[in-house]
Amino acid sequence: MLPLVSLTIFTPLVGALLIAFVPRDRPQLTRWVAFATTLVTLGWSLVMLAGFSTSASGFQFTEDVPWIPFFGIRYQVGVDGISLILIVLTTLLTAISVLASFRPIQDRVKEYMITFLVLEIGMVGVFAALDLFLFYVFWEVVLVPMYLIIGIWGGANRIYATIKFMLYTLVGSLLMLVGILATAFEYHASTGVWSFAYQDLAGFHFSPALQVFAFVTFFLAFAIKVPMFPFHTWLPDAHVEAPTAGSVILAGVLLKLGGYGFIRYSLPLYPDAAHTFAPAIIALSVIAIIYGAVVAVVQPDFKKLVAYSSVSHMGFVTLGIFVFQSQAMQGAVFQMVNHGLITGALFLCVGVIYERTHDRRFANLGGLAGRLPLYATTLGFFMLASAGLPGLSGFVGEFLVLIGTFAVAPLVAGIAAIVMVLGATYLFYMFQQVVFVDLSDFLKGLGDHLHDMAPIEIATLVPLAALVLLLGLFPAPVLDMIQGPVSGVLDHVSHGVALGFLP
Amino acid sequence: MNAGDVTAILPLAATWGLAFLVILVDVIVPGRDRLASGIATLGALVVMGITAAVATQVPQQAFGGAYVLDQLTVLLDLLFLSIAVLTLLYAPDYLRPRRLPLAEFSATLLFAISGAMLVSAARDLLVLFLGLELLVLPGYLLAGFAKRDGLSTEGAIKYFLLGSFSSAVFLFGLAYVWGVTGTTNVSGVSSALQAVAAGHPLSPGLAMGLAFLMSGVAFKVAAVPFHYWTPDAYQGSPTPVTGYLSVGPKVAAFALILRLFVGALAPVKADWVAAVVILAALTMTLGNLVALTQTNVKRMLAYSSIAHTGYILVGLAAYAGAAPGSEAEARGLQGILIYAVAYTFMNLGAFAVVAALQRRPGVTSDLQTFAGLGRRAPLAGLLMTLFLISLTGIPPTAGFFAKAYVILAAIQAGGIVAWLAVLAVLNAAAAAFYYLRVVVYMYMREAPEAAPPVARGFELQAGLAIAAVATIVIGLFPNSLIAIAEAAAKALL
Amino acid sequence: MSNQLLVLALLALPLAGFALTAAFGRLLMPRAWLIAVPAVILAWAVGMVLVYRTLSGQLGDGFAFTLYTWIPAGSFRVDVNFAVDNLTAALLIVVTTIGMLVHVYSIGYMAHDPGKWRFFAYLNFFMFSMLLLVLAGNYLLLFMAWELVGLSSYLLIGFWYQRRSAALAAKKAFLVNRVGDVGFSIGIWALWTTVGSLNFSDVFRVIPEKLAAGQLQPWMVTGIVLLLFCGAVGKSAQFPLHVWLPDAMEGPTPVSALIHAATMVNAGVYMVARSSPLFSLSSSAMVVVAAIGIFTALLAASIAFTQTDIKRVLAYSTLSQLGYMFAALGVGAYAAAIFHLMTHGFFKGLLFLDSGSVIHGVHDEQDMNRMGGLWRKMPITHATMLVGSLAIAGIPPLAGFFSKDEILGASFRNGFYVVWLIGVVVAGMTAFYMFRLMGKTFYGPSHVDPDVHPHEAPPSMTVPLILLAIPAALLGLAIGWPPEAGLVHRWLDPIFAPAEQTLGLHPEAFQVFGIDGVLVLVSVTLATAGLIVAVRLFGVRLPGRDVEPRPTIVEAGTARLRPLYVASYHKWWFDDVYHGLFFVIGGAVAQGAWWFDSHIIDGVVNGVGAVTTLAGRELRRIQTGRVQNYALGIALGLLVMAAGFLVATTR
Amino acid sequence: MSHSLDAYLILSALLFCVGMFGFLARRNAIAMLMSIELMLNAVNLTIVAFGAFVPALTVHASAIALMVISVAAGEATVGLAIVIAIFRNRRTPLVDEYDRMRE
Repeated sequence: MLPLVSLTIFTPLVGALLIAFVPRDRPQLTRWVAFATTLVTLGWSLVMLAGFSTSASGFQFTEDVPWIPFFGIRYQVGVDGISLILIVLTTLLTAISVLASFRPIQDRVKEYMITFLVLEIGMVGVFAALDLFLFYVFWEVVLVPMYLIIGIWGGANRIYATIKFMLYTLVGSLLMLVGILATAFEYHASTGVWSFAYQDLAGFHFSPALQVFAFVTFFLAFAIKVPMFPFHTWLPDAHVEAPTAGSVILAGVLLKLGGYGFIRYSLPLYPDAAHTFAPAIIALSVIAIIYGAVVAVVQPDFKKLVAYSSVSHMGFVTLGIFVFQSQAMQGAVFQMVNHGLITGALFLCVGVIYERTHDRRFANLGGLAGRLPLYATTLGFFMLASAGLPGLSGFVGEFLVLIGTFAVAPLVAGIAAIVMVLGATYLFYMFQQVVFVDLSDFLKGLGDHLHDMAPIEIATLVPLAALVLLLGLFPAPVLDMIQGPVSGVLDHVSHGVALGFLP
Repeated sequence: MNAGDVTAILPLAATWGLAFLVILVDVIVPGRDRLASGIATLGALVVMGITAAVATQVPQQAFGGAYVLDQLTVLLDLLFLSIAVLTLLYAPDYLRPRRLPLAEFSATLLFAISGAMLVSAARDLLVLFLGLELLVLPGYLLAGFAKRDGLSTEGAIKYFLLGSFSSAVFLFGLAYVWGVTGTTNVSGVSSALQAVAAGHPLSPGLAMGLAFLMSGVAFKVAAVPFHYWTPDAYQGSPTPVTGYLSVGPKVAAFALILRLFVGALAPVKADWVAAVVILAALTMTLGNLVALTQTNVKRMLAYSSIAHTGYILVGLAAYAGAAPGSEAEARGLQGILIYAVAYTFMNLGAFAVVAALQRRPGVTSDLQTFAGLGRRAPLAGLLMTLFLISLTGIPPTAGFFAKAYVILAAIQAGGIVAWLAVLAVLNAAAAAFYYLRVVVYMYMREAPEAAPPVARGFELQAGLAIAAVATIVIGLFPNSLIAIAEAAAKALL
Repeated sequence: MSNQLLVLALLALPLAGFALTAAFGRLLMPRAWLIAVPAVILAWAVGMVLVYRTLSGQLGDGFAFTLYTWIPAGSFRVDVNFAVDNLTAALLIVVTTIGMLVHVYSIGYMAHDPGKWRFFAYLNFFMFSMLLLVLAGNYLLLFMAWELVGLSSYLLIGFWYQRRSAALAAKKAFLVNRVGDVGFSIGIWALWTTVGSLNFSDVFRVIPEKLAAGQLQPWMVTGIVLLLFCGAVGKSAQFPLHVWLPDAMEGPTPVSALIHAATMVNAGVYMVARSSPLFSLSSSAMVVVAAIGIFTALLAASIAFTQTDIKRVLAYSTLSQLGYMFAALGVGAYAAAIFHLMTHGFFKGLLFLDSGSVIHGVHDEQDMNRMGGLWRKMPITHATMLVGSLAIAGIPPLAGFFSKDEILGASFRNGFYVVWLIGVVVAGMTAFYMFRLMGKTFYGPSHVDPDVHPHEAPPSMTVPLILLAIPAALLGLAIGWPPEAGLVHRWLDPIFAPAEQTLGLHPEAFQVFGIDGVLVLVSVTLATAGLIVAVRLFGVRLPGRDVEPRPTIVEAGTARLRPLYVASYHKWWFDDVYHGLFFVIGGAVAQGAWWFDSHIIDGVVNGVGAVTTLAGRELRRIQTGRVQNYALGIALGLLVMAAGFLVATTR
Repeated sequence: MSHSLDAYLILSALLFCVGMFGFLARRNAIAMLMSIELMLNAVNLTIVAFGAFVPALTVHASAIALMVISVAAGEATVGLAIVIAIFRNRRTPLVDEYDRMRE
């Protein structure tokens, strides 16, 4: 049988090497090679999806090769429903992002495409890794390409944004390294065996002190990535400065790494600590949900608004994870997928406008419905999806999170529900400012530059729209996939008890 | 001296021989600099081969046990020789345009390396001191190698004065330890101290000895607050020399620490662990903080090397803080070794890129020199990025693995040392700022109009390739390195 | 065709119409209606078949079926399932019939609009959503449809998006609805948490069981139904969420007729009626429903008195009539509520289409102060509007009379005397403001711009008017006679029997010569009084009798009642208060949050960086460049080290 | 360990301190070099004292002292070379004027 997971992870590497040999004066060839690579990668992940069995428990398509035997570190990869769906999301969004970069990226195309493909390796690797050490390696691999993408191909204030992004996430992840090593060491100390394998560590009963320490370090890494309030301020800056495709990946995949980490590692490994900190994390999530939306309402910049909406939407993910309730956690996973699709698409929409106007301020936009009807429709569609319109995928995730939360903490769900209004407020405001009323004078001045979406732009958005609609009406296949793993995680968590020494 | 002695000292003797050969060549055919340096390079490679060959039968002794060739010696010798090879490969591109004598450089370097090799093999306090002096004296000369350059000589004299001062301090401490224990033999000292360690507090004499030794060694590894010489000496020296200075004497000083503190002073390690912990914390923090605002890349790398000293000291702290005989003890030593190896390649690689940029005389090592490098010389930019990423400690590079190893050791040691690990990673995060600032300049700023083209000689390219490959390979496949380090640590315990 | 297929066809036709028109509508221009209108006519036919099968009793209690499982998440499971019963059928009559007529009317009304393909696409989408709402078999699917009709409403209100006011009104409508939907959603979550299912049949079975078994506290049931009611308040524009509906008149008039009068705004009434088994479990919740309803009726009527925009007057009258329906639901007169829903749907749809015809005739002028004397120029419009006005005023034997009087009668009989009293007063007020409207528009002196030449609408518009006038006039008689025992009761009483049983209500025969007759007399008298006063003040022109308007008396009257007039004219300042509360204060809070974000939170982040850099900059200074200083530093280090070791030895 | 050994040790320590003080106090590179020689001689004195008073160390002591002397000579050579080099560049032996590199 083919090592499908490894193929998915490392096909981009092959593509990157190929691109390295494409002459510098052939940018179009470079682009197509990159796109073809991402398509092949997407293909591999789809093959996995086709061969995935929702009824089987545990991980599938596993590969296991010793890597650093001294410490029991293994190249161990495999997928369960949660990771597979996120891998497919990653490969899809990467392909779309590469396509979306065809026109906007004209400078250093070769470097850009290589960077992007390396980024894909890291992202897929994080989701596929079943060894904590391997996970960490992939986790960090993601960092540098993103740093370069924002820093080299980003906007005017990119250096500030990129350094902030890098340092902020690095602080979290390096502390997580300490947590990982401490975890493995305690396992070694009590069993005499070195292992970083997820299957060994999950469910192993670690001491309270270690659980608290490691949980906190993991939490920092994941909370910064998600990003949770109050660790979110790198996000608006990074988004505003990133090129469109960078924003798509940042919002679509990178933020998911945090949520995935919580589900895959924080909960099963440290159930006691998870129970201890859950109330605080739930509180932070609810604050993020409301606060992100409130701040989004007054953003004067299209992209910043979408960035803050991410803070709000990702709050649902962390909320759903930490109420330890089946529907809520399924909703959280589903919400991760949705957010990837919808916010990714919204950033593409921002990009479409930015490409024509080089401006994203609402003050200068307006009235696009008349000149760019197709664009207006697309934007409206994703706006509604983001607002959680039933029938589109955004609704399913949010609804499941909230109904699950309600079952265990009605008040929390009730407070979070306010976002239904707040979310609609900023989204409809945004839509009104961009699409409605008469064409602004600024836009009139652009003349023929202001044309409706080009075929390539349509090609990037249509698959996302189709998926958003499809998942909204038929979420069952995805929910079936994540149900098993979620109950596995909850099973681990259910053995945890809140530790006494913290309030 | 018998036949066994000969094989034991073969690597060292060969290095000496090579140094003399280079001088001879220079004398016989003066002006044939390339020939001399070529001989030196190839010769060093041959010596590496010899070392690897004799490594099959270890441990061996010579001079009545004062000199030992064990796993640790082999590992360190190979590392020192690699440093020699790489430095020799980088040097021509920098020295020749400046009309600095390459043959002399090669010979001096080889002598210094032989000193380092002597340190790594010494099982006698006196030999240790001799090795140390043999290491540093050529180092002073190398620092001032560009003798018409004010900065070079300024760095050299600072290095020399402070270095000699610290040598005296070190020697003073050595005298006391010798006086108290009554022997210069490392194992003799160790067994003599075994009695002392049994519950009694240290005698004042031994305490003075330890304090002076610790200070002397701290100077050699450039630990805060004994680090002052580093930035000036590094900045002033010709760039290939800076590269050498940042790794050669530092790794040799750690070899000294291994032989002296781990070999001889281990029984009283409970008494010096606190000093190491404090030194480690101060060193990495100050090194990183000051590096944050540097605008000269060489000087920045000098401070960064101070910070890396701090990380390596975490390994030592892990060793010292761990219970005797525990696994953590060995882990700490392995951490020191693995970090030293990783650091050698990534740091030399970074300096090689700086040297390459400075091929044309008059080009400074200011950050501005790096502006737009990613466009002007994509490969150089890429490699510099790789080395900087490794220095930051981001996988999949050698720097990451080494850092993880040291941190693991600290965690295994537990207690206060474990918190040192936390401090280390926070420092690493701060360090990312200044390392990545170079990346910012290379990729996110445009080159000035008159930026000179970047050209590299064959040797430099080969050297860069070696450093880059090592940086990646150690990061991805560290197994053999771990095995070697494990064996070396075992030889020490 | 099987019943299931009928239901699916009913949904599929407008959906297909929407999809095709959205995709190819621009190619069809200028006949963009070519797909949309036939689709809806077909849907009407299908709907009628379904209605006939249901109401004729062929299907017994109706039928339900599941299409597929929508959201399966462990123990949470929601299907896409449909349920059809007599209540559904009653709604289907209104929705499909008025929907079809409005579609036809729009052909003429929107004839010159360049974007009309969008209009027809949206209208079809609305039809789909509204039918889904009526057919849904569980709360979540109902909620989905609920949001989709809200979306169609948003799109259609904002149809003329170039107008800032339209864009704002559309947004306002959606957001205000969302406020109610928050409560609705929480109610749905609570239902699932208590029942474990969201199907109507399960919910209505389990909740009473659990309540009876003591597993559920009464306050919980009250809470749940009030949360559900929040949704109804939003969608049906009841106080305090009524502010969106008048603004919604920014949309094209057919939209106002269809969505904001005849169908969508009734969704709240439908939902509460559908949930009657739950509402009846909590008498306190019922009181709340009745109170909100009748208060809205009064409030809206009081505002309608002074508005000059023809469509706004109708909008407030819609609010008022919806208030009646909720009052009916609150007092336990479910069938009467649905009865009024049906009659109101027809006569209010008619009135709006008439107003559209008027607006069309005077070239998009909506201010009644700039109309007048149109009765002769627009005879069909005038005649049909008169029918509608009489119907809403509750003049027998027109439709409104029957339904309104059933509500008032039931309130009285069920003991809600305050509701009855206010209801009767509002009936009089309704007659007054409707004939004020008639007078200002049709009878008084013409204030029409001299350049504008009012004209009657084309047949595509007038035919639907006539077709609507017939049920507006006769529907009450057709299904509401005899009182309390008409067809509508035969259809709906079985549906509401469980709720009425819970409430302990027993259907009583209508006593013409008893209390019921007196009540009818009182309300008709008041309505007539209102009508006559209005006619006296604003004039009327009937064959054989002309009454001249008397503006001086009107002015004198408003001067005397100035505070009331001002309050009514400013709509009791609800919009201003909300603007201050949510826009000004809320905006300030949001700005504050942003400031907090960028200065405090990010300030801390940047501060940490700045402090670190500053520390580095200061620490640099110890590197003075002078060997002496270095040596001193080293010596000090040595000293500290030696001292440390020595101190350690003494311990 | 006898008291007279302590006396010698104290003496040599004092000598070491004098050398150190000289190193810290003088600005002339040559004088600093001389101070270092003084420090090394103080070490030598320590060694010789140990050798004189501790019988087991007698043989070693002289060997070590000789070695230190030769190392000191080597150091002085290198040091002078460097001092000359910088004197050529800067025309001053005063080390506190060598501060072009700082911070």
